[in-house]
Amino acid sequence: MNSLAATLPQGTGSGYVAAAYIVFFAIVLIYVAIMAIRLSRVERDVRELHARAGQPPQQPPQPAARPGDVGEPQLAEQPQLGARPRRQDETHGQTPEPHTPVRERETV
Amino acid sequence: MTDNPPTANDARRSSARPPGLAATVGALLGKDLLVELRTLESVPGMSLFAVSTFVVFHFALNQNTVSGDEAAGILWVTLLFAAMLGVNRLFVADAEQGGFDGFLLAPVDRSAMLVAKALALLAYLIVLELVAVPAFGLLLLGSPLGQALPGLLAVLALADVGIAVIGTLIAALAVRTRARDLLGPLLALPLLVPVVIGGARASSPLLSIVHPGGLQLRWLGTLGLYDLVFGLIAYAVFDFLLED
Amino acid sequence: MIELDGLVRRYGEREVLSDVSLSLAGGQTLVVFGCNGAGKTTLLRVLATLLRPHAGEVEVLGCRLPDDAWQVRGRIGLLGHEPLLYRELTPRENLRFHARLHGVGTERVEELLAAVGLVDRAGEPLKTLSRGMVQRVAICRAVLHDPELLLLDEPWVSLDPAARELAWPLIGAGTGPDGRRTRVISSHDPGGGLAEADLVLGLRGGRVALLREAGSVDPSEITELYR
Amino acid sequence: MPIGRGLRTLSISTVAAMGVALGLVFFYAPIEAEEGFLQKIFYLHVPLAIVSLCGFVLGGLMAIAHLRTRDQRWDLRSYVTIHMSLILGVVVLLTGAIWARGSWGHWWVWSEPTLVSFLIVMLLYATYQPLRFAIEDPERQARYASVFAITAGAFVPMNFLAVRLSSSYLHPRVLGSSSNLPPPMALTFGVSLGAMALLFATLCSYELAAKRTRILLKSSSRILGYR
Repeated sequence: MNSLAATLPQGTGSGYVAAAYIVFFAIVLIYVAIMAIRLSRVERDVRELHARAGQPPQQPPQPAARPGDVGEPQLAEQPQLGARPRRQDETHGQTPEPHTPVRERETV
Repeated sequence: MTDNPPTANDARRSSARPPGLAATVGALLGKDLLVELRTLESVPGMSLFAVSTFVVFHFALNQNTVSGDEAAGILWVTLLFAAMLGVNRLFVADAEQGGFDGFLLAPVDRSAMLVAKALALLAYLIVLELVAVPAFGLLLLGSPLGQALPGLLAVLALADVGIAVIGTLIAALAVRTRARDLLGPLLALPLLVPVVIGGARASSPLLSIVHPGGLQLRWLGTLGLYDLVFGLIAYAVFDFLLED
Repeated sequence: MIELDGLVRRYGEREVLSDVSLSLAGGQTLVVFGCNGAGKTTLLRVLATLLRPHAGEVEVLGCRLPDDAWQVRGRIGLLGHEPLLYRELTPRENLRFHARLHGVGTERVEELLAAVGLVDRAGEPLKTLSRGMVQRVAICRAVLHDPELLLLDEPWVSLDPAARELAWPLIGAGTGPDGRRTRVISSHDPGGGLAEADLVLGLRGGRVALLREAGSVDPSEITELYR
Repeated sequence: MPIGRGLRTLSISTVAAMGVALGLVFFYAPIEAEEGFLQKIFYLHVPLAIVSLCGFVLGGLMAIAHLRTRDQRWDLRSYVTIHMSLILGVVVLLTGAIWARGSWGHWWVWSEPTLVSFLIVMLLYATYQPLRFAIEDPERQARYASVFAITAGAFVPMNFLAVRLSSSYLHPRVLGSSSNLPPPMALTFGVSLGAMALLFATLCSYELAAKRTRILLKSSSRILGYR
């Protein structure tokens, strides 16, 4: 900031004015950039969901998707099966509900 | 092994009625003071911390005596930080040993917890000041403490109420979080800036050698307003910290 | 005494209890089975008014939760995993504190201390007592105000047989006001507690997996819950 | 839950208002006699400060709505409002420092009570997010955050009062009051304030839409059985 202010004409204070407005727009832009990164993450998740929606659902509590939704075959070709067996473990294994919050009791 | 299982008779049942606010506050406060007397976890630590801080200030500032703004500043910073120690410990026993649940199961007004804990903290602060203020007078203060004392007591009383109220609210807010030791002071210090402003500005002329002055009412007014506003707010929101 | 209809309690988005419905008459004992994390403790804490139900109808002792929770507080006793006692205080001080909160006289404290055989140790800080003794004090705390509904969360865990025998007259069947205390007991031990039950509830993943009169429940069905 | 409804109108009007405001600031508003061109920072710094402080107070009001209704959406709104006020608050502090440097040659001046108060408020609100992240139970997180937001919202005016009282002398130039501005400056200031308020509203609804989308996405994954 110092160097920025120094490069601009001092007498009128225009350097400071420019710096202030630049700071303002820079921070708003940084915010927008962060939101863009987050948006791309959301997009990736939606794609993943979309790809999975094409597969016949394992244990659908609700209808998973309409059959017409299969689009994006290049993504659907590689179904992330990693999550499926884990789900089976969850429902039929020793511990039906591994995520149950023991925490809840402790923290209350 | 047991002959007569003690079941309560009807007479006792009818006599068992929910205690009022004052009785509940009394029970909670008595319990807190008893625990503190037994463990001596808060008050001795706070007092010792305050005296040590005065010594640190002596060396850090390289001054044998202070007065005026400087004296007021040192006194209030020390008291505030010492109070933080008490705030951090205030609800720990209740959170860790399940006293919250025990209290929540009882048919009592939940605001009693706020009142009792604020009174307990107030008691800790008073004991702290009984040690710290004379120690300050002995160790650092350039002007005679005696003449400043009546005014100082009024300022301390008003500021203590504010610290006790905000300290209790913040302690309850922080105690059931991770990193509560850090969050407590981080939350409480900015919130207590008005108390420091009021307390330090009001006591500065009292502790001054060059321009000794009396008590300025506007600072007492500020402190009083602060106590009132945050007392009401704490009363309104405290219940939400207890329920689940 | 207890009426649940579609009780739901969530932790964040996930349902810890989903659609739990049951009805328990006064004076009866409900034993809740299920492995760790099946929702037993949550159910007991909802009944104790410590957790708000998120959906469904909950009626305890004729009062709807959470709206009328203040009316049932003081008529419920809870014996949980934690004793809810202060370690620095003695059994007598702890119980007197709770007695004051419940508006109960101090003679009741002495009576209970005698009943669980702790008169000798009643003046020593709780932290110097053994786990079993602390549990006995916790039992006294739970029944101090002679609650109409007693909620016991795995009550046998830290009690040896002698202590059980001492505690039995306080929390066993047929105690309480008019000998008609309603009880809800949770157990994560397939063997324990069935003899106590009038009604058996089996929870699996927060859902009702078994709900029948105790007489018609075969122990193997309970063992099945823990698989 | 309408996602992003009105976001387009809001965005367009924000851009338009911003353009008009900048045009007025640099081409319409007269150069101030004492400070010269430097005074243009006024049209950025002060409206932002006002909007940011109003956001903090608004967050507190939304928190009241959350505690009264137990509707988690109010907590989300309160969270987003405070979050956005914090971001704009950083700009306020930076532009304030730049202005102070240009005007007095120091990056920070304690004689400017508004700026000092603002710093204290920012220090307080900086703990809002750490507080949220330190609580795991989502429901309690929302409740505790609301308690904080209400307390802090009331603290904002209280703090300004105390700090203003404490500044012993009147600072040389009005850095917060727009009362005796000449009409062209007042107009510019008003338009700037409107533009900043619109910007704030846009960013808030943008963030809110993003947050809701992520929540929806998460719960869709859960409903479909992928998580």
